[in-house]
Amino acid sequence: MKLKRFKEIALDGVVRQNPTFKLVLGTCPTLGLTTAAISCLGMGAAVTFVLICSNVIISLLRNIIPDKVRIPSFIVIIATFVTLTRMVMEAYLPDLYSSLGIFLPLIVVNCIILGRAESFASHNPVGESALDGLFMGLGFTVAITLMGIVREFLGNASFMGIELWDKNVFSIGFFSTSAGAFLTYGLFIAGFTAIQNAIERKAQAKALKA
Amino acid sequence: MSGILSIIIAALFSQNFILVKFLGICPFLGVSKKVDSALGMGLAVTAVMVITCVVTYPIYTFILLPLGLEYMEILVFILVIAALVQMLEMLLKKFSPGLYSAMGVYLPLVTTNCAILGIAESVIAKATSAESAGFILKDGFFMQYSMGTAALAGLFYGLGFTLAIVLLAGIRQKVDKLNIAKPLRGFPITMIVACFMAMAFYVFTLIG
Amino acid sequence: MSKSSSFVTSLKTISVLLIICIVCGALLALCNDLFYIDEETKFNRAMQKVYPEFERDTSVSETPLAEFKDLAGAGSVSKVYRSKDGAYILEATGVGGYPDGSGTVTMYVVVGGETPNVEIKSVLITGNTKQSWIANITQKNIDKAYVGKNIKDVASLQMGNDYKWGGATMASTAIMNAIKSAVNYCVTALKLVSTPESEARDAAVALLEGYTLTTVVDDAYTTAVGANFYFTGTKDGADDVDVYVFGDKESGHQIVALKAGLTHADRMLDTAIVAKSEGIDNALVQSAQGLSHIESQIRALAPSFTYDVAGDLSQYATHSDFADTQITSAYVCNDGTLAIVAESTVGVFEDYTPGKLTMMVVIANGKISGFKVISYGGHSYFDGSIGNKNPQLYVGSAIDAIEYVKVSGATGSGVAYYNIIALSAYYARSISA
Amino acid sequence: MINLFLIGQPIQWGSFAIVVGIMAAVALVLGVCIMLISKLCFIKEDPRIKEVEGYLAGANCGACGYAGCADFAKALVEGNADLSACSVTSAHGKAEVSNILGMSITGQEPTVAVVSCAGGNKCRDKYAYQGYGDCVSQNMLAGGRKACDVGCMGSGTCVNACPYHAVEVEDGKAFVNTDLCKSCGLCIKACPKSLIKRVPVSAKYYVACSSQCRGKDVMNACQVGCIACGKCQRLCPNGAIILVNNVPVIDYSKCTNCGACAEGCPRKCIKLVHDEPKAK
Repeated sequence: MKLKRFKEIALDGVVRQNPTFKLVLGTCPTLGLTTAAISCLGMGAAVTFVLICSNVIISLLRNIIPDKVRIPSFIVIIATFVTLTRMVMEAYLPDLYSSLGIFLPLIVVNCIILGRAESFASHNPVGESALDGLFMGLGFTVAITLMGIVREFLGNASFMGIELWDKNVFSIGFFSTSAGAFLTYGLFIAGFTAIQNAIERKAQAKALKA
Repeated sequence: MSGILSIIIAALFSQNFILVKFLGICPFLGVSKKVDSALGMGLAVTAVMVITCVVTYPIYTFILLPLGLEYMEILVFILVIAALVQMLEMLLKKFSPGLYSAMGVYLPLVTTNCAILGIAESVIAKATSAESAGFILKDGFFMQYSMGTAALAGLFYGLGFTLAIVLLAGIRQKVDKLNIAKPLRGFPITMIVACFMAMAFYVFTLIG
Repeated sequence: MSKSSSFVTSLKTISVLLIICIVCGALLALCNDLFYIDEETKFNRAMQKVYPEFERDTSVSETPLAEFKDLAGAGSVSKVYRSKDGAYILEATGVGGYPDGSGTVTMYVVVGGETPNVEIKSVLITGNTKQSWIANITQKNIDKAYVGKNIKDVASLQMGNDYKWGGATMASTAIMNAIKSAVNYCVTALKLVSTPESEARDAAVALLEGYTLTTVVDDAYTTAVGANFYFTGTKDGADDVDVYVFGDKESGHQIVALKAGLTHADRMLDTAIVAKSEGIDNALVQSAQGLSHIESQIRALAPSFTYDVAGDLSQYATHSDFADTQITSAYVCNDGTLAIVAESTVGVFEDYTPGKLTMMVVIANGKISGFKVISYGGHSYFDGSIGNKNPQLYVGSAIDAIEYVKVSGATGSGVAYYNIIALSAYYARSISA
Repeated sequence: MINLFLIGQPIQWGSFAIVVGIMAAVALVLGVCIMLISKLCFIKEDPRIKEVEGYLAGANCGACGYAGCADFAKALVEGNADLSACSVTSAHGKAEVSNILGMSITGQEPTVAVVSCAGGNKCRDKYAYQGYGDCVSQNMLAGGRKACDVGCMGSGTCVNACPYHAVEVEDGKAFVNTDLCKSCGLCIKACPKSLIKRVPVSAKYYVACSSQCRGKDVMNACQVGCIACGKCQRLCPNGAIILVNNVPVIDYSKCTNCGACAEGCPRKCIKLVHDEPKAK
């Protein structure tokens, strides 16, 4: 598999087609979980694991699954891996399991996984699908962890659970409410698109000059 | 009577699925460009939510629970829901093109919607005291579900969803016309609008 | 599409779906057994979040005993888990100061340690209703205030500012109430540690089988009779009982149980005694029985008092110009001084709930020589004047000319005081005439 | 079997069998139902919609404003949606879709949008507009503030509409940066005065005015408006430019980009298509 294709998938996954900021997919956990950065990391890891496995299996079966039952079979595969993660997490990481709570079963209906499964995995070979799953998952994890850190820092003055100073002394409670989540997410997307436009414009200016 | 009333008020306002419970945000942001598409989406979600409640509750309590197969809940639910939605779409396309043009098109989009599994999880919270259902379990009033109220709750949660998405679509149609700073266009401004809506709905959580 | 080929494709479709589902189902079933954790460890794990060394000991029943479950007005205990190392985790809910009793906080309180210093090991809030400001209270605040405290002195904790946190007073009261009800359960039901009160209660319960006792915290009674603790007991089928406990565990409890609700005279008779611990010295019984707390007040004011009921009360007990005021009992001492107990519910404003003011007036050789406020109900205005300022003004004035003295800020209670004093003066004039 | 996962219990073959049984039953029932219903309500449908949908991203994200990929595919095939609205589909996917529907798009030469008005600040205002920001609302107020009834108001509706930020407002009038323009047509739909037109990329000149008035009225409203003198029509060697009710229209199949009309035009309103925006 050529290095260029690898770079392309990697860049696509994390930066150019970042699922959370560019495609705005998988927003439910992004808004719901980012009050605590650790659960974001846990969620990111779970989503990445499920994404890689389901992409691999789906790209393996892509020619066998007839179109009529495409969505049900994809969903069954994804649900199996999610239940698997849930069992492993409940057995070995109980506190992460309880901090994710409702959002763990919701990975099944997470738009990223089904989106990537249908748009990428069902048209590309196994190797690329696995990579795409990995980098898309990475992009998702980086994005929500960044948001998690910011919201946790502003919301209840702690970083990854370690309390920096007494919450009542200084903390903007607004950021740990649901309204705060929307605002942070909006500003993050705005920042991301602004940076991306700037890069594009610089690249175009360079191209025009050359 | 007050039980049902409290469910209705909770479903529409104080436990609104999008603005308070954070479920079903993907279509909420994606499909709310125009009011009519938002309405179509809302109705589709309501229909599927009613199906989910009516289907998941008996499956869970009469099949999964007695056999001790709780861990199968996600797999069975999502499989059944996806299949039912696909059938519903085909039936609608055949027998009522009018209704189909209004909401049928959104049905495949609805199956990948967090709100569906969200309500399924909260309905089975009635059947078990499992911690796994997570934070939805904490509101006491979900506890007194019976078959009827489950469907009713599904209906009103769907209407709550529709309320939120149509509200946003109305505002968004206006807001997209304004010339706002370039990076803020599109999703960011929608987010900020949703932020204000969430603030408004936060008030209901205090009263509700 | 010809009939047969469409049948084949649909068969193929269904079979694919079937295989995928079966494989997934099988995989999940295997994994479920592989990663299976039984109910017990799951429960222990959940509890270890509250108390790290928790090992469930199911030999003890986990539903709390009914009669010790709730601490009146403060809260109640809903679950009691015992750990193998002797510590207890109690799930308690505290009432949060809302008048209608809503607004509660539920929490786990962990109590453990050897008998002399049994202390609160940790506290974790698990839920609340209508406490929207509870977020202001962080776990650090609660730990600093409650953890490590010996449960003996938790029961007597008063709501001070290191237990109340900014902007969440309701929640703070709810938390204190929850912890108090948990500790109360430990003391009374689990008998983890014995406070003087619990020792007295146990001795009394031993003497009066079948009675359920509730502690009465009313120092007016206990100090008057000179008892250490005063309980009221009830038992279905038998009438209520006043139980006085003298002395403490080291010197041995002397207990007297008298029928409750008797008139003054019948209390003197032996029939009033329901039970008393043997070898109790008769003076204690006498004092519990004979000396009602009013008499002790009179003795404090008129030392030369020998007990004798004054003249007939029926005529002069009330008077038209002193509304809602009447004399309940009157005593005369051998040197002629009069002790009159009267009560009044006068002085009604719009929002003032008319509490009953009971006061004793002492009249010696034609002048008001002293007074003692026995009890006042209802409104806090009495506090202002209870500092004896208001009635103090009448002391020394002659009984045939008592004028009303208006005290700003306490007009309502002022009228009540005036009525009682003037009525007593009228009574004294009329019986001496 | 030594238990390498430190927890768990021996495999319960009983519940294993039940699980497999249930899954088989559910799959069977659902599969059969889906097939039956799909047989029952088979509707003749343009096969290309399925094909196009195959190549779309399938994320059903709704960013294109349609309800989902199926809906977007149907609109694409019926021709009233444009591929650029979907930012999620990969380039490879878009290439596939365009060659399925190819003949309708790539058949002609790729085009670029231009704003056929040069007025802007050079065109007199009838009134000072205070109010809602964009041209659409301004246009409702007596046809906008410009003296010329088809003049560009420069309030940026097209700027907002363009997902590729190719349109800017300069010197009071909209200007298309042809390098960024993907000819997606969103600005054309957005402009209330429908001033924006598509010209082939190879074209060099375009008429920067659409006023249908005669000389004196145009001069009274705008300093750079076309007074329909017809000079360009006479100058053009191959008759590519003709006056249609006072507006010169270039027929790009005949036009050889010789530039005669541009030099001859007294009002200089035939401008370069690939002109550099002056602001840069």
